[in-house]
Amino acid sequence: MAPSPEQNPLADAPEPVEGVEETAGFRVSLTNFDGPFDLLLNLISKHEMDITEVSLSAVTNDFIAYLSHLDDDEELDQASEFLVVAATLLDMKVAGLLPQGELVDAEAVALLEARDLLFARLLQYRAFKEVSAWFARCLQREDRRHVRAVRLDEKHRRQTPELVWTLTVDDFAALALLAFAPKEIPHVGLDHLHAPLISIREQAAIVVTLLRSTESVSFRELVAGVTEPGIVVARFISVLELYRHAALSFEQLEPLGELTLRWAADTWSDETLATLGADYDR
Amino acid sequence: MTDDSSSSSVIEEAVRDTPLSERVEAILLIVDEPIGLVALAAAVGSPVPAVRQTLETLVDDYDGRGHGPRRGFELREVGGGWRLYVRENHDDLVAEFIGGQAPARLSQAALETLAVIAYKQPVTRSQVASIRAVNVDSVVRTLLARGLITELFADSETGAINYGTSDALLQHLGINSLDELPPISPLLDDGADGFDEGTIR
Amino acid sequence: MTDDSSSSSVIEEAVRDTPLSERVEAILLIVDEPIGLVALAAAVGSPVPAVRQTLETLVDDYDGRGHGPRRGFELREVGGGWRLYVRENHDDLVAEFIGGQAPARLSQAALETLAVIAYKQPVTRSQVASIRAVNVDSVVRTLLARGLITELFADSETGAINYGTSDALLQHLGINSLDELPPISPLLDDGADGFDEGTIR
Repeated sequence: MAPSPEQNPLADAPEPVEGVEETAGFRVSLTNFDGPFDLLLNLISKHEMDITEVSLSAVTNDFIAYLSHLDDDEELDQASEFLVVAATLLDMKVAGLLPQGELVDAEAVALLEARDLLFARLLQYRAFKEVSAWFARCLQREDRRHVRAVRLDEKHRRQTPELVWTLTVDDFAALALLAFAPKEIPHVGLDHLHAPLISIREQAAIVVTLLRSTESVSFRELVAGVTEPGIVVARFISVLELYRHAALSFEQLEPLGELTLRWAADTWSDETLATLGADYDR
Repeated sequence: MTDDSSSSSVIEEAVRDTPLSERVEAILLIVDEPIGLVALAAAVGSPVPAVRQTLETLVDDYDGRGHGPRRGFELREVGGGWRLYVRENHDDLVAEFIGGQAPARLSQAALETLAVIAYKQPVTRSQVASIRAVNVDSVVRTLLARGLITELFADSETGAINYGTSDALLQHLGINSLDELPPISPLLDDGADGFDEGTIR
Repeated sequence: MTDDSSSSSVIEEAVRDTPLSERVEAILLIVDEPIGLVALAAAVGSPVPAVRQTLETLVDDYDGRGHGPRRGFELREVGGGWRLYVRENHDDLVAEFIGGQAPARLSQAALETLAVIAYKQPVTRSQVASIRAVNVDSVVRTLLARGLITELFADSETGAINYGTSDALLQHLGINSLDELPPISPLLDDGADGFDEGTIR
């Protein structure tokens, strides 16, 4: 029950504190299983917490750390038994550990239920995450295997049944679109949290069009009729960006006075426009 | 060799003329997907038990436990049927000979989604998403495109499509049936139920 | 099993570890077309005379003149190369098995691959694979066997075979020429550009 530290499967778990040796014994206590409560108490005592205050995520982390050190299927089997026991007990917690005799208000119950629900989901998710490693391993192993997949001999090929073809040419084109669609697997992005509402590039395109159509234009004219402050800002930024690219010149006769802009680019391509303001994308 | 022979007489003739093991081998040599025991028995015109016995003998035979030498190929039961494979220790040799590129690996997200679908099928996208806590649409599309999962049926009420794993997945995993998936807790079912109802049972 | 082994050491290791007959069988199991003696010897990393000797032994072996039973397949030298064939007296059995299969439908994977080839031809397998992001070898084989695509020519530098669609596909689609395929740009153009850079042309 006191393995050496390097055998400790929880070495990289957060806050290993003083319960390290006990929890390291998971492997042992699984083989001579004393009873489900031992396990749960182990987990709880490790975090020196009242059972109603058990940090569910900490317990889960321990459990996962334990799981990650299991290798073969048999141990995975044991681990799933452990999962049943641990999760069931935690499930019982709501009913069993609510303060007796006190007035239990519905909100507190709901809170506890929500927490257990969270925990159940966490365990569930982690279980799938764990088992996905098995999938990865099997897929990888089988990828290397070579099955006999040889084209039929010509003489046998002639005897193959007719092909059933149901696609119209438009179906076929739709299928092609699907096939050419990028297959990359997207990650969970945070872009939607600060999606740019106004594109500097779009505004720059407007600015460029306006500037190239006349001799000179004031900034006031450039934003005439625009009510949205964001767009005014975006147009101003695009003016600065265009100035940086030497695509325009401006003159201001007095501080805070009228800003007059002139198109100054000898060469200009839409490509420049496409990358304009890229610094502002993030 | 009788061109005008009827279907049944072809098989009868073969049954009369040649050992079952040869007929089984002939079919195994030309199949391009795992062939199930019953289909194989029908193809060679022999009873299922005899074919099963023959397959076992062939497995032993190819593995060098019969009369001849060990073979460079082996007979495996994968994805619900039997198929000839290059013996595993020659895979590197064959890979080098073929020189093909390794297929793209699945992302962790795809693997987890696949695991959820494998254990919880039939399951809808939104159910998978509730377990994985992210939108899984594009991952599901990837898995569909790879043929690892299939659309099983649409929910009669909501119209949501239920997904399940394909036989191809079993082949890619090198297992014969879903029973061979490593067991995970039966509690997972309860957890899902509790979750769907928004309560703990 | 050493992942980091260099090309030559894979062969060396195999040569050291396993009988030549097994290595020859491993290669023979996966070749589509008859493989010449020299190419086979190179693949298994053994001298030509030894490989020739092994082939002869295997022929005898499969024909039942070795230690084991006669096999349902045989090893024949055809057109200057060696390949496994169904033993001739089982041809009728095989014909019946193939003819008795349910009318074939193409899988989603096969259809998508076919679509890629239709719009990108001439195109090599590895180019298709990089667009589809999966290994397409077996699907291409199916399409070839179905006569929906044909081998157009081999790349002069790499030797990679370029594929195109057949007239049979046009007939299935009810069009007279490839020009009648509905345009699917600009997606296709984008894909094509990125894709040409990444591959051999």
